[in-house]
Amino acid sequence: MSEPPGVVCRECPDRAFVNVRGDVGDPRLRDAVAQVAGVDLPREPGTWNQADRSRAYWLGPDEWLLVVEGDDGLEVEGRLRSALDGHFSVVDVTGTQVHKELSGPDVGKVLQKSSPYDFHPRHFPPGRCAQTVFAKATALVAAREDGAFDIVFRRSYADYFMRWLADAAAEYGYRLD
Amino acid sequence: MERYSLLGLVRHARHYHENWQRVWRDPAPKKAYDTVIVGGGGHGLATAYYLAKVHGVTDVAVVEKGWLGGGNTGRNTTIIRSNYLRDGSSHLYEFSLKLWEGLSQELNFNVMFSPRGVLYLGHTLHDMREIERRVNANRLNGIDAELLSAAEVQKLVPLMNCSPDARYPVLGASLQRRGGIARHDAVAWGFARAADAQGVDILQRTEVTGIRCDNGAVTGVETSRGFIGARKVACVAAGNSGVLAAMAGLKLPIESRPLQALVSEPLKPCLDVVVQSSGVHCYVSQADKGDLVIGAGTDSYNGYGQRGSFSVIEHTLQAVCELFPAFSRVRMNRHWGGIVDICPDACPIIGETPVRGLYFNCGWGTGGFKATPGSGYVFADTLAHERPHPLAAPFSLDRFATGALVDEHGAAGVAH
Amino acid sequence: MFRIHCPHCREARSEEEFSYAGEAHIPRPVDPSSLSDSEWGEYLHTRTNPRGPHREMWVHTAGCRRYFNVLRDTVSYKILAVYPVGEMPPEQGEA
Amino acid sequence: MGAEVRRRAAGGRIDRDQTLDFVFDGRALRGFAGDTLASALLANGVDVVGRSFKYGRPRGIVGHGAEEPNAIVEVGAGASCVPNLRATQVELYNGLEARSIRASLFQRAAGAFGRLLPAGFYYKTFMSSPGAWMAWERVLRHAAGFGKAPDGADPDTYDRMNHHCDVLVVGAGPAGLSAALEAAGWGARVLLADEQSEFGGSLLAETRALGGDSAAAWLDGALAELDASGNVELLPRSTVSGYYDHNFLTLVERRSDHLGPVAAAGTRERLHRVRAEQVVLATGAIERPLVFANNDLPGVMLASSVSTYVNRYAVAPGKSLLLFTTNDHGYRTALDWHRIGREVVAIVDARESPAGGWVAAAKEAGIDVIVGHAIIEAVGRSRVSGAAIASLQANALAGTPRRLACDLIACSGGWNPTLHLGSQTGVKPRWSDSAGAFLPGDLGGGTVCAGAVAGTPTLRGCLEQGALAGATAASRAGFGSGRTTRSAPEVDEPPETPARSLFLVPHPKRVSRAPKQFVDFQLDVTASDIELAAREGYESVEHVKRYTALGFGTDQGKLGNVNGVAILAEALGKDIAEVGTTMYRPSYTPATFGAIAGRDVGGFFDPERHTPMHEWHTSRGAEWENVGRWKRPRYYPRSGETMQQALNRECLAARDGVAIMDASTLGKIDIQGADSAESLDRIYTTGFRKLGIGRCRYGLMLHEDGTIFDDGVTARLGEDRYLMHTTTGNAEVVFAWLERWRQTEWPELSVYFTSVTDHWATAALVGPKSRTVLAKVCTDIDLTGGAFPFMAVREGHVAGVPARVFRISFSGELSFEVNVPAQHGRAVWDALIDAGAEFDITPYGTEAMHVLRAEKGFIIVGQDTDGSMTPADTGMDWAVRRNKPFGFLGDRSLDLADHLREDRPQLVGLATDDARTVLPEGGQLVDDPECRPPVPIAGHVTSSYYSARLSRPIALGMVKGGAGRMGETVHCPLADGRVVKASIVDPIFYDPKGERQRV
Repeated sequence: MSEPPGVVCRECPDRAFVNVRGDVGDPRLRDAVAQVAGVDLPREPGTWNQADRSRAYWLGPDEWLLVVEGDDGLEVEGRLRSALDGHFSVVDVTGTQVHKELSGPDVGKVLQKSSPYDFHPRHFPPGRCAQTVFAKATALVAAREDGAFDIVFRRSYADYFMRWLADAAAEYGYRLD
Repeated sequence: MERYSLLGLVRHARHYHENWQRVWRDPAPKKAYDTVIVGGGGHGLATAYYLAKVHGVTDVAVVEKGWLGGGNTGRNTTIIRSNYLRDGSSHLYEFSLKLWEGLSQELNFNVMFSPRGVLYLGHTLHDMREIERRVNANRLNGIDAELLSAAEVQKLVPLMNCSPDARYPVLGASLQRRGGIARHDAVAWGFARAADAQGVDILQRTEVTGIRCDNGAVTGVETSRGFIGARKVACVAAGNSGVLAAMAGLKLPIESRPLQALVSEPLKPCLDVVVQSSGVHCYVSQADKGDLVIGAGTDSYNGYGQRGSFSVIEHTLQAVCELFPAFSRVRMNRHWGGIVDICPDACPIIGETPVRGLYFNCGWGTGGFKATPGSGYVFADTLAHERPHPLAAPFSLDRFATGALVDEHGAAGVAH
Repeated sequence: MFRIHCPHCREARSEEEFSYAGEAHIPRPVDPSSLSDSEWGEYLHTRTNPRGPHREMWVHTAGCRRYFNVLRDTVSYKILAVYPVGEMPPEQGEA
Repeated sequence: MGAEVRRRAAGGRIDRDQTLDFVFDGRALRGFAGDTLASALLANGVDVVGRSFKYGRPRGIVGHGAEEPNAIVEVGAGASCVPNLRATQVELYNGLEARSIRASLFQRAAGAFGRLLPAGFYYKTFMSSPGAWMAWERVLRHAAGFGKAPDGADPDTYDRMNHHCDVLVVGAGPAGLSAALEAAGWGARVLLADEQSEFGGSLLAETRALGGDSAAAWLDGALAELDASGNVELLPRSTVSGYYDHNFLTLVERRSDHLGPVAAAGTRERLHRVRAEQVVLATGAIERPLVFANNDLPGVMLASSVSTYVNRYAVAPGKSLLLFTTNDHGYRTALDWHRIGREVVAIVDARESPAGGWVAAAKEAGIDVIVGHAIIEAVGRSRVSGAAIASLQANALAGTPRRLACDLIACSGGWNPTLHLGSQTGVKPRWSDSAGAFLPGDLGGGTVCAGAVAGTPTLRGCLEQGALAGATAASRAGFGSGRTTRSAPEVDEPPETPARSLFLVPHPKRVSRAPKQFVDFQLDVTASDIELAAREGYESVEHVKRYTALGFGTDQGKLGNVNGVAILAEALGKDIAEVGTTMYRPSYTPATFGAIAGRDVGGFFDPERHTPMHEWHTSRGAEWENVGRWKRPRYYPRSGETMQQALNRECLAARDGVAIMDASTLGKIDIQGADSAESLDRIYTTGFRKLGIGRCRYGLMLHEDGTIFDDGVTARLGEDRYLMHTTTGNAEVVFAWLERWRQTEWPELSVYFTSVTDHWATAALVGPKSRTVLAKVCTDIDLTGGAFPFMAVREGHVAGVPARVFRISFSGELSFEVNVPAQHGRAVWDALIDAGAEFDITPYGTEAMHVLRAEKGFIIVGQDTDGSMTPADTGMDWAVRRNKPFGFLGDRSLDLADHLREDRPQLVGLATDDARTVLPEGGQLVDDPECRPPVPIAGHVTSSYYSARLSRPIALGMVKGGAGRMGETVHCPLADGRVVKASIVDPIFYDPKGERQRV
């Protein structure tokens, strides 16, 4: 197959994932996250922020997923815990999450096959993220500036997920990096 | 009532079928009846028939807002069986099954009861334990029940995917050979014709708009054709029980939800038994006309729309294709919904209410069709004697206060 | 197949993402031990089950996992209003 | 090879350079690319394409699309066969093999003795005895049914695709195309779907000019424009089959059926799930046939279909045409026929004085127009050879019928709008006297109907209305002003005389005695059947449908329904509007199961959840058990071992040495916040307030009705932090349960719940030697009993990985549950296996786990309980604290009258008297084995195993009043007739004081 594949899936290894809960109106929470991870918690529903090696995804009105490249989840959790005060929750969920990057000209079609969410760029431009149904599981999908998508899903579903992606993308040409 | 027979057909054929009489009259409502039955479905018509036939109470009207059998009677997948888990329900359903076995002769109307066997599949070790528990309980209750191995299932249903490599492989099944299917419309029509012949007034296109009570006792029903007085009012209107209860100031432990079903195009015979699997959510039989008749699940939300979510259809057909990979190329002709009244314990409510003279028979959930004759019989008895028939006693309304729920979630089949 | 506006995600999402969570506004009795069996039974089991507008709870299971209230017509299936837990529905038709 | 006797030399949209060979009922035939199977059959002079359902009468092709009732064929063979396809919708490909439906002996007999089989005959007979029906059923079943089901697994695959669009246009005829052009012009995201292989609808057979150019040229221009627009997606061969709530629609796209019996690559069909802001229904209309005697003879066709075959497929399906019409439109078929130089015998017009433009054109062409007449009977054996016509006054015949010879009768009884999709949404169609048809009801603000479906009779009108609909829909979706931006092309529309409504054509004999006048061809429903139903009191249109089967076919009555309703109305002396029509249900045309299932079958039917150690288990030859979606090792047989042998080995290793189990699937919920303890107190029957940091406690969770719902151990990790364990199967339900109470009832509590089930990989290290093994890989936790007691948790490192170690036990042995982040799970597991190698560390599965816990009398929620049991029933009152300030969920129900009964089923141990027989799980227990059914049931066996440690069977069960019956005997009748005696004993069989787990 000399043709470039329509869909490319790339592993994004070596990241720390921490689930953060708290009151977004509380400056102590925002400051602590900014200080520890260097990224602002997005307040707008369905959006995500990126800064340097860190990303913060909106999961709910009081819940975010913090992703820090090249760090350790337990340590990020610990640093946050000591920087925080009041009612909050921080939990290392690095073991839960599998993070993949999907790119290629036909990636939109694979998303259409997998989820009832509207990933059309008119509706889901870069900077948007959504937790949604993905095949018979769920996933967090985020639109990136470069046209690719970040997909985060649960580890126990990884075998199913990767088989699903390969099968859904087969007709467009699929490469797993 | 003219007796139906082959000879009669021949005789009528000589006159080009011009002399067939009406199956039931279309009378004007009387001012009052001893008993008014609200709901002209199978259960209501059966109640009227047994009231007249067994108890001699013929001053009875069946009031139906639309057409006879237009509710769940005419919308269900017609599975008939009695292999329930708990004593109370298995006795009631078994009583009903025995009535089914002679119903065509009793009514002189062919309801096409076809005891071709009902298979209930197990896909996990847990399923198999539950099946074995139920089969053993059935036998002790005098209900025919067999435990089948996967190989025996495969022999009975050659097109079924019994591979051990399936996601949820068939590990075995229970089989009730006396179970089967029937022609749903015929049940309503047969009971209506026989009740009419006993003197019961069947009032179609008559909608109940209110229930009149006086001093804690019922006095009649307001209808679209005026007030009809009654000493007793018996509500048997699945999908509308809550609405009727509200007319008498009552609330019921019932939620009404869409239950969907679908049929394929007609095929030559390819499935000889009824197959049920709550593990992969698949209920399928083949009607005499050749259609695969497939029961889908209930929707998770309340609704009176007689239609439901398409995802339920998708999940059902995934299960059908998983269990019958050959049916993947078969096509869905129609799908539709009925409204089922669901009780917290997946069992019906039969009997008295706090309002004197007002009775309810409701909450049959997804499994009411199979109970039609039995339900009518025990409800008629309850109405005639103004106390619960022994088989109806476990299904009284007060169990929701005492906590004596019957819990048939497992055996009721369709996941709620 | 409903399309439900999630008040937390602030956009309409497909029914597949949600779960129905029963009738709304059935508060748990403050002191259950003071209730008779039948009063407790009513809390446990009795539901309004109306034909028409119904106040119900949904949860955005596959999305933000938050509960919210919906006023929905059980015949037409039209969603008349979406409002937060703890609040009463706006006047009907204001959706 | 058959000859294409009826193919014209030129014209049509077929590609004469591409000949296609195909086989029909064993006959080798030939057609062209662009043909349907129906057009190719007609071209080859095949008149009879099937036998009818009930009477076995010969049937020919009537229509040219979804409405075709007769030409039902089976395509392909074996596992790849597709039954019940309409030949009018099967695109021809090279090598296509099709078979018609053959009549059975029963049907042939029925044809001869048809009078014995009026509507509903089966309700009136076959009931001499309870067994009579079963005997007859066998015969009737084999006669019924159309095609054969495939005989093996489907070789094809299917998938589904979701769409969101501003405007979905259904139907790419003149109205739909105009709507799509207009909506796209305003910038809306448009999806345009059509069931045919080519877009164009009626334009594909149109002979008039559009805007001075040919219809074909206009069509090409429109399609090119849509194609070039960046925001239109075109879906040909895509049938919109269902229209659901909130503007959700399903489309079935046939991707490979036009190429061969099995898809060469990719999916055979695709289900498109569409969420549309706005829907334009431009589904057109289907011509209404006329009901006269023997109108089912091959050679009786719809007029529009005759024109379509002539103009689009260049096929003349006969020689001499007799046209029977009630309207001006039908005349165009006679003109088409005349234009290709074939004989038009006459036009029989039911109206007295038609005078429209087409009428004039016909007269000008020299065609004999017989007004005020009707065809009362078709004549012929297996093909029309003539027709009897008679003068028709008001609603009765006058004068003597006369015969005309012809071999083709084209009928036009007016048009039935294709309103099925609108009706599917639950909105009843309404009868319009002026249109002489049912029209869609008020579909609300999300739908616009345009063109013939809205009753618009002219092409020009359809083009204009389509454009307006497109603009309106776009505007409602937020694009544009709602005004059209382009003018519709000019079309010659001559004036027309109003149509006459004619449903049942009178016959000199009464309906009951006349030759059969078919209303529903597919299911052989005649006018006399409908009259009979009405006579017998089946008066509702739904009763008539069900009694006669009218409209129950795979065509859902597209041709017959309206005629049937009109005939019923006449019989009942009612208006058509009053009788109404039945509701149409999805699918519009039958939709393939596989397409609706999509890819979610086989390996994708339901996700398998794997633990981080899954591969290791596989490599050790684990036998699996499905627990929820998880795959858990059930046991690890060594070569030659039976399951029982493997179990014995695994259990003994756990009791005597060291064993290890993957417990990663247990639900785990992280709980943080100042009110964590308060939340737990409310959720669990147990109290958590006083639990020390680093300690664990068992809890029971109840539903509000007092029944046991889940159980597990919760550990206190810090001042305001806990970790809850749930059962594997309930993890998500419990998590949702916690959130529900937190969010809806207790918003004042400061607590957060986070699911960490997937985050932790868990290895349960069990047995007297587990401490020694763990000590080899864990040096920073003091594992001695004094420092790390039973029901405690410690943090440290295992195999170099940060870990939480719990001293909890489901086996009753010394046990350490080692939790590490899942990304390290496999490595730590391997390290433990290595460390245990010298002690012959034995992996064990769920089956051994069950035996070990049963020896200890520990319940499994869902196995030993069944959703109806309270803590007291399971002997676990010790885990219930009734004096907490808030109480706990379900506490009130524990005092309900029925829950206080003394004869409730209670958990007991069961020991078989022979100490050999393992009771069956699910076995029922009785007190009196001699009793005949119905036998009072005393209880049942919930868990039962052979205990290798105790060298005897053990069992748990629920027995009525069991706690007070210790030492008594119960009987378990087995399927083979044997009865096993068992004694009721304490449910704890091993180490009743619990000393082993505390060492």
